[in-house]
Amino acid sequence: MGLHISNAPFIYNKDTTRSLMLDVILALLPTTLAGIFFFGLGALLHVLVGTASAMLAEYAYQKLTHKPVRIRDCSAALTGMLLALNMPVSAPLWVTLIGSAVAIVLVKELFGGIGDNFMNPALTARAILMASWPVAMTAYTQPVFSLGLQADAVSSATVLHGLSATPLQMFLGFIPGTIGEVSKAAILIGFLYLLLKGVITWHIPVIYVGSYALLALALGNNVLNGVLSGGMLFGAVFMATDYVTNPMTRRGQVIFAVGCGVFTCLIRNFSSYPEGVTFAILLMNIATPLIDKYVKGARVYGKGKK
Amino acid sequence: MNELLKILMFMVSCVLTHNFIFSRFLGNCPFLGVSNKVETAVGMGVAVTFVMALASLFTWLVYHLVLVKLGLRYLDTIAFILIIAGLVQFVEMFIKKSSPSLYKALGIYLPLITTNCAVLGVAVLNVSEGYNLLYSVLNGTFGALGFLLAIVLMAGVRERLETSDIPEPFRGFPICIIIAGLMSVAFMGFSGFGG
Amino acid sequence: MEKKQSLSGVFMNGVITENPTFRLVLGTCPTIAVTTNAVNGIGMGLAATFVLVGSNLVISLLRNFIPDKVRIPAFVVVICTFVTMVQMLLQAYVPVLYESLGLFIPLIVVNCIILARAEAFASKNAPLASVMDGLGMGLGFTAAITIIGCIRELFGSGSLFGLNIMGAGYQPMLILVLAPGGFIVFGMVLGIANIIMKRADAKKAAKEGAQA
Amino acid sequence: MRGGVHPLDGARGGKTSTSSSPIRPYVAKSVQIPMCQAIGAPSVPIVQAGDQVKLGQKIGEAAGFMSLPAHASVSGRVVSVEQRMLMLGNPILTVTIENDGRDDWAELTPLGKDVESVNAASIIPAIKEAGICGMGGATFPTHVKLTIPEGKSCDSIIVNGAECETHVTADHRLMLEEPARIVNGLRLAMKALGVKYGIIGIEDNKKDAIETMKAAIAGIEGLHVMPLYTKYPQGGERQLIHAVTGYEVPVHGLPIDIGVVVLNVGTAAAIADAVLLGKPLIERVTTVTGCVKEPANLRLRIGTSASEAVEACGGYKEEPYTLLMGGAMTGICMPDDKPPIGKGTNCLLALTEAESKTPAEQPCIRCGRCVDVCPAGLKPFLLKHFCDKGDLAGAQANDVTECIVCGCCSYICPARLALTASFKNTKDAIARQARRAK
Repeated sequence: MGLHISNAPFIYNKDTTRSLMLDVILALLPTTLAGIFFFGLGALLHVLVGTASAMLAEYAYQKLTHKPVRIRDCSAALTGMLLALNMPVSAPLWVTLIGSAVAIVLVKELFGGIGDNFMNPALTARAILMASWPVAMTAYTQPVFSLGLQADAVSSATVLHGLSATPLQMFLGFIPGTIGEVSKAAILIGFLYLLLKGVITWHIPVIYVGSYALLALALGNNVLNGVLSGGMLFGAVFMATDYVTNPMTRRGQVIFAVGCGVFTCLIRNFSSYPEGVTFAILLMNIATPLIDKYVKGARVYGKGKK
Repeated sequence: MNELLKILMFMVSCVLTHNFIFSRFLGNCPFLGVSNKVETAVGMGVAVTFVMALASLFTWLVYHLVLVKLGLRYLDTIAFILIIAGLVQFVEMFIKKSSPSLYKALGIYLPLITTNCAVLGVAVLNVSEGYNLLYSVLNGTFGALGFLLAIVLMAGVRERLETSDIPEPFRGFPICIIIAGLMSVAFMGFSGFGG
Repeated sequence: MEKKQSLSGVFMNGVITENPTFRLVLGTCPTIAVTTNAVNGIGMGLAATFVLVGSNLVISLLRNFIPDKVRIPAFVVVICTFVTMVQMLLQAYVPVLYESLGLFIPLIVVNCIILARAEAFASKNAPLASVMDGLGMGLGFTAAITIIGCIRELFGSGSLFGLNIMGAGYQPMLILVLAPGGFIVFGMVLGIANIIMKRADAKKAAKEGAQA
Repeated sequence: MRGGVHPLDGARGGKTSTSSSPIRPYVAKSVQIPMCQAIGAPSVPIVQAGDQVKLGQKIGEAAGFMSLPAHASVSGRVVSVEQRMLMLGNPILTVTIENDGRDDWAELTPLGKDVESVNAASIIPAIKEAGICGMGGATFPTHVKLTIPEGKSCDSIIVNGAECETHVTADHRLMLEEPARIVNGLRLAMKALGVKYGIIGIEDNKKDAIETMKAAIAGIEGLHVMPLYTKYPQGGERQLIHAVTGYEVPVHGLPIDIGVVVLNVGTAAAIADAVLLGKPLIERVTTVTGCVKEPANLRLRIGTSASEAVEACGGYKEEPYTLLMGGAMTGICMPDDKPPIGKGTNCLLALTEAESKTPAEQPCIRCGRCVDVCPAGLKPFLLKHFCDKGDLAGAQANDVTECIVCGCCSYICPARLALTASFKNTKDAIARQARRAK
């Protein structure tokens, strides 16, 4: 009888890298559908182009460099999707395409691929796109509710630029913004799904929004507008919770989340950008290695305490 | 009060907005060279801060009180570099005498600072921007703190990437420079801070 | 330097084998700072070349008179003199370039390439060889930062040496002429240069292997 | 306890097939008794091939303090005394005895009829003479554990009835069916050490066992039953101590450093037999489960071969891919099904290929779950880098030696990194290095 020898344990939790990525993609579906509802099929096109080009970029890179092809783990698809949801619907599709390629090749694969990137690929790509084509990236349009591919939408200021909207409008998504960020209701559905599936914990999103709200209150901002408009919730739920680029320990994650909230508020108030979510999370991504190095996790059993 | 706020904003902008590494491109050599370990990066950063603060003070004094008076403005570069070289020597001796432990920690970085272009850069900048003495020293001190921040963040990322599977031709300088680029993407968020 | 190198060998060493930017990765600050367009790149490169050639020549001539202990300060004074000359020349004849290079002209003093060549080559070699080394290193540096300048200008503003060549419909990728673009393009070019060098080495090795 | 996981989706996973099957005795046709049955020096055989031995007769003499005697677990003829490859590693001197089916007991000398009548000083020598070691799997000689070092003192004894491992129900059944043995064993150990408190810790997924044990200790002063939160590895010695006392065993220390001794329920029962009946340790309860036809809890003679135990459960249901001694979280692979049941074998688990094939490793995605679940408070993701590089000093600096090899990190890792295995190898390498240095 041939028995196999290997090492314990012999059973595993059901979650794998692929299943976790798929869970996040599933959690993104409500807000994607909301984006399509508000901005038409153009939004869908962005998502398709973003996802496909990210996967293609990863496949091409891994083939070219003779590395094992890992597109089956769905992380590239997720990156592409996140980037597309961060685009205004009126941006040209080639911008999304370049963004996906930049995210995958420059920010992720050059550093060794999945798990080795120190900044969130989708967010970094978005920041690069914003600096490169500021006009296209900030041409937000009012929701159009048409199925047309090229909605001749009216450009509009966002709430953060001074447009006024009721909290309900902002909550449901009847405001201008990027495809994925407008509908807070849909984002929260995704958040609940991720919580229930145990993919993320509540800490980062809740502490992020909470610390932002506190500081905004202290600075006399309109807190409700600040939370319900812009990319705040989308960033807090889907971007700041990216495993690879946030700290490993719970205590580190709390620091990370507070940092995100504080920087978001400071950038919104004092910089020349109206929105600060992207930069705030990227800045904390950069600080993450130091947080991991110096913020001790749980105490080693038997050390210190008797 | 208003003046105080202005000074505060100036300090913040020196650290973040006009960061020596990410937006002024000064001091790249030590930034790339001495950033493999967080501990050494901190040592370098502190040493640079020390020297830059003093250099701002002395170069300002010499420029405005000596060179301008004597009509020798065109000698500023030579004067500055000599002041910095002398200062580094002096600081080295001083630390060696007063605090051997600090010398042990910072000693090896001090000679390198003479050729750190951030130090000469801040002296030249102070003149070309027409800063008064207070602003010059603040520019030197907080600019250097910005350098410290950048080099420590960089070292953190590099330590983390030690185990990463970076493509062979990109190991070392290329990936470091790209990291710096991505970091400066994030630092763009501070543009406009402090006016 | 036991073996006497040919002058052209010294020159090519600076341009290719030990290219200061791609191989030694020295002088990174101006490489990133002034390469927003090709013209700036050439201007910076030539200014540095002038200083390199001049300082190498003078230091080589004085190499037997400078006491070892004060050689570094002495080198710096020599370099500084040439930098001040360049500064004045540029200011007088090409004020536009002088303006756009700004801070980085005086900073040539602390450009590590120049001090490194003074220390490693000029202080040990004859004047003619030192001039060739300065010329090779300087032009190698010029070539490298011009290449980076071209890439950044072409994609970042759609032009080359100021001429619009990408057509009116081209929407330039602005980030390339901003700070992050400088770092990223330099890093990428450096990596790609490494790939090319490695290929060339492998080819050379293969050829030598075939001959043997 | 910090960290931990709920393998097989919670409390009863893997255990349902045997948790309600009563202990069934099974007498082996022949037994192989290795002379190395516990941690410490091997015993020296005092029988030869051809000898007739009685049940419980001593067949190997202890070689020093840190060593145990061996006993015949059947009566019959010694077939051979020879070096034999049993598990992986070095061959072990093994006595094989053919059962004559008569179960003739050797002469037994009990110390007393009940706990009260026993002389406290003679308890520990009797435990050693009976060959008792930790029956939860560690096989550490019990008399050594009960010998309190100079300058230390013991104030409570904890009986480990947590049984947090998957699939195993042997301790559960023992608590249900023979609570009196366990309680007597605990009281004897307390008497030997002059200890006032005895606590029986049981995970709260075994409500019936908690009730039974509570009934068994009713009216006895100093004894308590403590229900524990059900989470793997609650039954790890250090985790159990923390859960019961609120104190942690110091790094590099032993439980006795904080005045605690922990005994497995099976060990406690064996102590009772040794002292009150004079019986050496010749049998134990083992859960035989997985892909066997009739999973069961068997009372097996020490030395029964795995194949015979599986036969006693109706044979394999499917071709097994791996056969484990122990549960699915910490079990050790057997090279084939010939090796015998030892004193620490609480479970034989046969797994099919689909259940136990080692998954391929993927890159770490830094999800931090390994940090969350580590009961020792380590950073497994970081440790792995040092271990993979073979950097023993780096691994030690990050406390790899505090790893209890529970398997939680590997279990939870979505990238399926073989974390636990690499820590185990590194710990072994560090131990080897230390031995060489000596």
